[in-house]
Amino acid sequence: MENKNQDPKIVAFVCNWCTYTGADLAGTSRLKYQPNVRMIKLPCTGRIDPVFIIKAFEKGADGVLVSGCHPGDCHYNAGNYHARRRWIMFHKLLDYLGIDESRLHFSWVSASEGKKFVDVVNAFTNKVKAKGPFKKYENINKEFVING
Amino acid sequence: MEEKIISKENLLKLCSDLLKNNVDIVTPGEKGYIKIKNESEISLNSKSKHTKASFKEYVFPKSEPIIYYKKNQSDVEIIEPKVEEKTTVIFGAKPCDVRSISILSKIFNWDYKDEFFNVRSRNTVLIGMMCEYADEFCFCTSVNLSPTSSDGSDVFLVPHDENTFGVKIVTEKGADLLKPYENYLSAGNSEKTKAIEASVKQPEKVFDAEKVRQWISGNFENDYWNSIGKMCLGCAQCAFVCPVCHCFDIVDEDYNYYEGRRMKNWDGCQFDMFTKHASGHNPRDDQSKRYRQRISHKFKYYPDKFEEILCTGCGRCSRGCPVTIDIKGIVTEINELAIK
Amino acid sequence: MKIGVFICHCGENIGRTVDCARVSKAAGFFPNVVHSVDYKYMCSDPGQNIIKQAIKDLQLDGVVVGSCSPHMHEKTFRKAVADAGVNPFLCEIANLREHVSWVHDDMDVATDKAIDLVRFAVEKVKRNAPLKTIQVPVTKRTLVIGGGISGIQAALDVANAGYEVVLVEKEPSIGGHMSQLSETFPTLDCSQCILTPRMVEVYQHPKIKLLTYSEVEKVEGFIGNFKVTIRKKARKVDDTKCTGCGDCMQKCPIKKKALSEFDENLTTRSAIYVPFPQAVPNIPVIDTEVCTYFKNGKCSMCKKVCGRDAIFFEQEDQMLTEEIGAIIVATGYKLYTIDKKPKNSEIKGYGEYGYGKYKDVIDGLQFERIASASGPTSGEFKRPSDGKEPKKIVFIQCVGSRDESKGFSYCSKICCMYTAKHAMLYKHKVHDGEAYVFYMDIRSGGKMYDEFVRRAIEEDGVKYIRGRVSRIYEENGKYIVKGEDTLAGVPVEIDADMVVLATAMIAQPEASKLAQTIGIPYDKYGYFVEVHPKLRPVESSSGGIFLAGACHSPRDIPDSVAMASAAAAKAMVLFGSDMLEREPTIALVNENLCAGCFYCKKVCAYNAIEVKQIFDRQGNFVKEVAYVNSGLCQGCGTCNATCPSKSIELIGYTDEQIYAEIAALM
Amino acid sequence: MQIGYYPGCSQEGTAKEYDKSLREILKILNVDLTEIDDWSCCGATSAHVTSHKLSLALSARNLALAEKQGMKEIFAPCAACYNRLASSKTELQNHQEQKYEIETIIEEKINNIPEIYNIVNFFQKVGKEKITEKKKTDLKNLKAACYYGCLLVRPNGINTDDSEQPDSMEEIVKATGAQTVDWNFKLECCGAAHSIARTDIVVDLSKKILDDAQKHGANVMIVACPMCHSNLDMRQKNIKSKFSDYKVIPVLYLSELIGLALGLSKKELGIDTHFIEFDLPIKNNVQEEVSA
Amino acid sequence: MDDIKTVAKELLTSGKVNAVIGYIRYGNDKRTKPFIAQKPEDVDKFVINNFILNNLAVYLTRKEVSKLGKVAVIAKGCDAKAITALIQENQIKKEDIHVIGINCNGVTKDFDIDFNSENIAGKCLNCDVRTPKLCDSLVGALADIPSGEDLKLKMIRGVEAKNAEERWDYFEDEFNKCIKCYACRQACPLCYCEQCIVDKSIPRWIESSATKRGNFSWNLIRAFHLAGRCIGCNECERACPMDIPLSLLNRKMAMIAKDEFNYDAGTDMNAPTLVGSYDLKDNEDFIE
Repeated sequence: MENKNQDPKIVAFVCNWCTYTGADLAGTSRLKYQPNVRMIKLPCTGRIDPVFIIKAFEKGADGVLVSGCHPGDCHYNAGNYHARRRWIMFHKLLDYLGIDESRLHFSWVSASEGKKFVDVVNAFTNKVKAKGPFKKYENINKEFVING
Repeated sequence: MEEKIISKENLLKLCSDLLKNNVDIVTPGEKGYIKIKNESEISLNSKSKHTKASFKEYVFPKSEPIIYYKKNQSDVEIIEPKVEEKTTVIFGAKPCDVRSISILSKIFNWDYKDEFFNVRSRNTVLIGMMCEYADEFCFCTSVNLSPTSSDGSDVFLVPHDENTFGVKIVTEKGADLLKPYENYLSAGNSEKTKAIEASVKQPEKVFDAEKVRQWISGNFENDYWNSIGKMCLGCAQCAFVCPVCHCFDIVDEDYNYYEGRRMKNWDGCQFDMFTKHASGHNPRDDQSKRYRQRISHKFKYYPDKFEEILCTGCGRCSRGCPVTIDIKGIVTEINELAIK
Repeated sequence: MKIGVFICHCGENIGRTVDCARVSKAAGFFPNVVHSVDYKYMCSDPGQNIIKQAIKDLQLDGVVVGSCSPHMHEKTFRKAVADAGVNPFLCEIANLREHVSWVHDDMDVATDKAIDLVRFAVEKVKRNAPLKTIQVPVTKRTLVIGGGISGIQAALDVANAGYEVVLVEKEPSIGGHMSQLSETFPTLDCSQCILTPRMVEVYQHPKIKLLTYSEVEKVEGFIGNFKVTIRKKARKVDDTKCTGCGDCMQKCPIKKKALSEFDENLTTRSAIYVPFPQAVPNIPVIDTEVCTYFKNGKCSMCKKVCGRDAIFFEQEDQMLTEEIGAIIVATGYKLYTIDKKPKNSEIKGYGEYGYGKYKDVIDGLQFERIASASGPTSGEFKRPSDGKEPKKIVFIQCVGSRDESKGFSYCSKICCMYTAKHAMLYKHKVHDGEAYVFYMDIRSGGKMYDEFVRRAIEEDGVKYIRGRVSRIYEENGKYIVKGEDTLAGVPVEIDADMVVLATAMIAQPEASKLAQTIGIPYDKYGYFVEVHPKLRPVESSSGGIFLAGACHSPRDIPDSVAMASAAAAKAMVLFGSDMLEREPTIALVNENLCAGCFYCKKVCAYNAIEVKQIFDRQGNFVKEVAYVNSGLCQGCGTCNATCPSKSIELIGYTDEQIYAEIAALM
Repeated sequence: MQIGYYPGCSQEGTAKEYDKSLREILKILNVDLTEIDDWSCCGATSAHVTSHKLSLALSARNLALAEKQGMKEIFAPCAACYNRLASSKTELQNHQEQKYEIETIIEEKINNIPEIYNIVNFFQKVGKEKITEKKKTDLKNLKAACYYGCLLVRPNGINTDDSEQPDSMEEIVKATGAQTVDWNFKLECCGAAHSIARTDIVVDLSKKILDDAQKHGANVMIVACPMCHSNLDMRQKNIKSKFSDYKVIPVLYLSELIGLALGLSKKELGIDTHFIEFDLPIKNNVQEEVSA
Repeated sequence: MDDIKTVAKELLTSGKVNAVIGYIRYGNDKRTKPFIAQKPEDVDKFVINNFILNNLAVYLTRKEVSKLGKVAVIAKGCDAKAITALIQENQIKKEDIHVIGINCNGVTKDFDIDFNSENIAGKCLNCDVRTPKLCDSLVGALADIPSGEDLKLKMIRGVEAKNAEERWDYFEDEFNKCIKCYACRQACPLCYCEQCIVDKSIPRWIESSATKRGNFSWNLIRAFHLAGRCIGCNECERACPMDIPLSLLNRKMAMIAKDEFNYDAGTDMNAPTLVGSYDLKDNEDFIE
């Protein structure tokens, strides 16, 4: 079928200037990595609202990857610092609510770190693969699915 | 109306049998009306305080899908959900709560027949129980109900003592439910029941609903509404815990890229969003107007249309109000304004 | 909406691992997609024509191209779309090469991923708004902040190109640190001799408005259109009347109380003073902290002796506003004061070296003054404590630099050179003197630099010891310097007459405050940060603000001058056109919903959020809401993510668009 | 106030008077010390020149015991013990891998390592105002040279005080009413364990320290380490015999100085066991015992 | 307790304020309700006791109240924190309000129950603002208050001790009770948005349905939006008709803010807010 080898589903929220470009570099360097990640390009990690992550899980993501410029490298001066502060609060909240920490991964990948991008994607894909489908979230998603 | 007696022991057996026969039993519990798994959870206490929320959600769920849809390139396929036909017994509800179903039936069968509600209410058997609780927020007598009223119940229980209950079989539906379990019942003692009912302390009647209705008719712009609107925080817990508030909102939710559902969700008239138009205009743009709507709907518009007061006097809305806005007090004040 | 999808094979680059036909077929079934094709080279002229033709034939109003990275050809396709009459911002790219075909092997899997990416792009483009690039006019005036050698160079370059310059210097005179130096490495030419003419040139330049003793108070606006508020501090001297005759200074009864900043506290000055004789402008200021008149109103000697009636005690700070198009920041550096723990810093300092405790333990700038012919000793080597000629001097390099535990981890870059120069100058004058230099290693990259150091060692006999000094203490009028010679592997003790510490160059203490005022980033040390370390080294990430000199990082005079000229060139590039074009990706506030918490303002790195007051039709104040200055907004979207009610949206990356992309995840 | 106590070997041997004086003054200052049950040697210098892992394990074991016994803070009066415990703490906290390995070796889990105090930190914690409050003897004629030795504030980063130019001990000493002198060799090496094998080295090094203190006007040395004390106190006789013009100077533990301030007698503080006999220019408000 | 009446009366008679928001007794003597006094004689009904549960700061951002002009508000220490936070977030201006602080002797968990060591509200245990930090006048005297057990903290510790799966199950059950009445939001002094994100329909980030999914997102995002802002008045939890232990979220977030950033919400009206500022040294050991 169409969905061969597409599990787990992973959504990545990345910034345009570092991680997206880093992924471009992985491409130009012809580095191979696992195909599960679907990337959504944003101008800056500062643009990443925690509701994106929640929505991704609601839409059936088994893992969410968040990545942007290293501290100090932000194209917009401080977007990643603000993002980092939000993430600190957010990832601790998710952990407390019982969302397995290994399903949400934060990383800094610069435009020159094609190799790191590949490593991050592969390691995270393997981790989520090992965890299997996100059953807990699937359960709350499945309430009131088509029963007609 | 036939009357019987049942011992506590047999009552539990009855419940146990019902559960075995795949009947859902809902009963007032610590945390509201709950669906029980075991007969020992059943509530037999006529002196208990009202649960925070009513059992409304068992006939009118807080959220339910009313349509499923599937999109393809140019077309949308609609799938209608089916409500399961399954008997639910609401056991030990107070007379004020029991009354809610018949009040709600009117709106849900007025021009459009709401099948979601009707299937559920058709399959619901109401076993009411006399109420011996009355606090400062109770006012069932003022809305023409009483703690001993079996009106609306299919079966009505009156505790004779700790271990015996008088059983009034009020409707056919009630009789049908009990028929297989006749051997648990013994001959009734209506004299005792009457005596006990007579001894129950009734909340004082504090207003005349008709006077209130008339006052509201002429006082749409009265300054009185402002004094309440100022204090109200605009939360809708009052509507959500109310046994007869029935407003709902309809929203579409996508399930995935191609599929989704249309949900019917409880709504409350105290929300700013409740009447907000797509244009941005809001006819009820402050809390006074919204609170006026709440009182007017309950004590004028609904009575005008259905000859029923949209209130059972249970006092839930006031007991739980974070800023203690007391509907009983307000309507009493309106009553006084009406007399003046 | 009618969307066309165009899948590019990129020759074999995409086509080899992605079944492009399957992708275009699948995309054809997406809602709103009315046309979907694949082609060998979409970016080629025939490829672009396919898109243009489809737009015309099918009245497409949205285009998705599945091709290489948007960083590669987004502009190309947007232009093609625009040529066909559709707004260029209604074109989205799905990255099927860098993110799919080049990184995956399995054709089925890669094709599935490609289909997903195209779906994302389709969903996004459906919600794209037709946008217009923003045009902003340019004010062709430059503000230079800082009147050291970098600021002077930048100001002269811009002014000589014919554009007006406002040069702001916070001290009473321009000249900066360079004016304090004795001689400069590696040529040993006199610092003041080469600097003074340039200072005068600035002063006399018809295009330069010189504001000394002034500070930048506020910067509003954006590239090409800054409005700058400058505080002209009260000199208490009317600069229109003063002729700089110096009578006031001669007669000022306060001679000993104030330490001379210019002489690095080695001498004193009067209460009314010019920092140094060659100061530009040669107009004194009154130090109101020490002046008796300002303390108790008793003396007014200067006023009495002034023939021009230029003393003006009542003078107050003046606020000036200037319309500016480009800003060059050249605020320079400071020397690390090592005697005490700097405020608000984790730097521990070097108490064990006794700076501040022992008079003859001095820093590099103090040594410059002693070595300078115009300095307190007229260039003769005399030690501060007793005026005797030091026969043995120990120089210690890297005090505070390259030392993470006690100072800063960076290299201050110039100390190796100036220490060699110091030792050399000393040896040239005191032939029987001994000069020791403790160093970590010698960093003398630069034209004729290493030769210079070698000369100090080989010709002038300066003794270099590779090692660190652990402690300095006084014993019988000598300073016992204890250290280690790591090459010999032995501890050393030197009984020196004088010790010179090459302390770290650090950012100006007020640098971070200034950075916040003008809205440019700074690093953890307080140095300003460039946009790109390689390719855009003199631009700050705020448009129209450029960096020059040691405010960016430790650097020497030639580097500073080069950077200043580069910054000047950048400003002039900006002035080359009358209008500026900017990307329309900016934030927009929904004023109805905005609750005015101003979290957006708090997180905005560009001061782009302003407070706007909303009034009803009767003119009653309703509320305060956020307002985005489109000239300043750079489009990062941090405000959008921070806004709890989503009342501010980043155009081009709206919540709706991102939601649609997430929802398109199957 | 209750604090865990890690006495270390010298408190029960060569530095008995240190221990004794501490216990006496803590009675007055109302501080209870709870000795870590089953503590073992900190490893001192011998361990870490032998094996880094051994030195960590020895300290880790003591820290784990303290944690297991519910101690949030522990006090190690000996500068060497303090140095070992505090350095190990930093290392265990910052190197997870190292920590796991050590946990396996000592068969104990380490989670929340207690706060570790040296004698100066300890009195900072107790509060110098408490000392001033209970002061009975006037020590203003004492001019103390505070000698930190090489271990008390090092390595850089484990202690709040400056590792090159410390002044925390001076603060405590001032609280007793004594004066302090500014001098050069607060951190200089006394020769330490060479005391027996190479007495000649120790004599030279110690003399430099003692001379500099006296040159800067000190009439008493204050130390915070049993090793320093033994070298500076015991070896003064050797110094005297080698340099005839050398003038001896009393060497007191910080705890002894505080004891004197609190009105305790020399005997109560164990000062009578020192090698250098001396009289101090102090006035005691309570009657000095005749025997002292 | 004449004090409060004197102060309030003086404020109204002198015209310094147009209204005073305070508490009056209602029903039995174990209940009060908020009341807005606009005439000097109205303040005679004011009471201060152990049943003044409401955080009146919530009224300061209501447009029905802001219409009244300058108002005075009675504030317990915790309520004053909310006012501080509102000033920090530009919702009110210090000069537009008059805070009548009260020396607070603790309140009950809920109405209709006695005030004693069992029923004392959790927030009152170890309270460090019994005398409000921010106030223009101060009334009442401090007295000893009963000590009690901090049950909510115990619950938080209990949840923390569970593993991820158990935590999820626990919160799923709790959130499942939610009926989306938004009483938590409306009772919260810091929920002042013109339009809540849950009411935003394009796009609908948080589903307004009271389904498991909608409830989970709502409660999660609500806790997140209050992160570093919640001042712990606990009004949300009290208002919740379904008894969802919301303080388990809000308080936990406050604990995280304290641990991570040493940040206490509502303590300094000039301080930068937690979100909205950053430190170069923010902990990032969870980021690879």
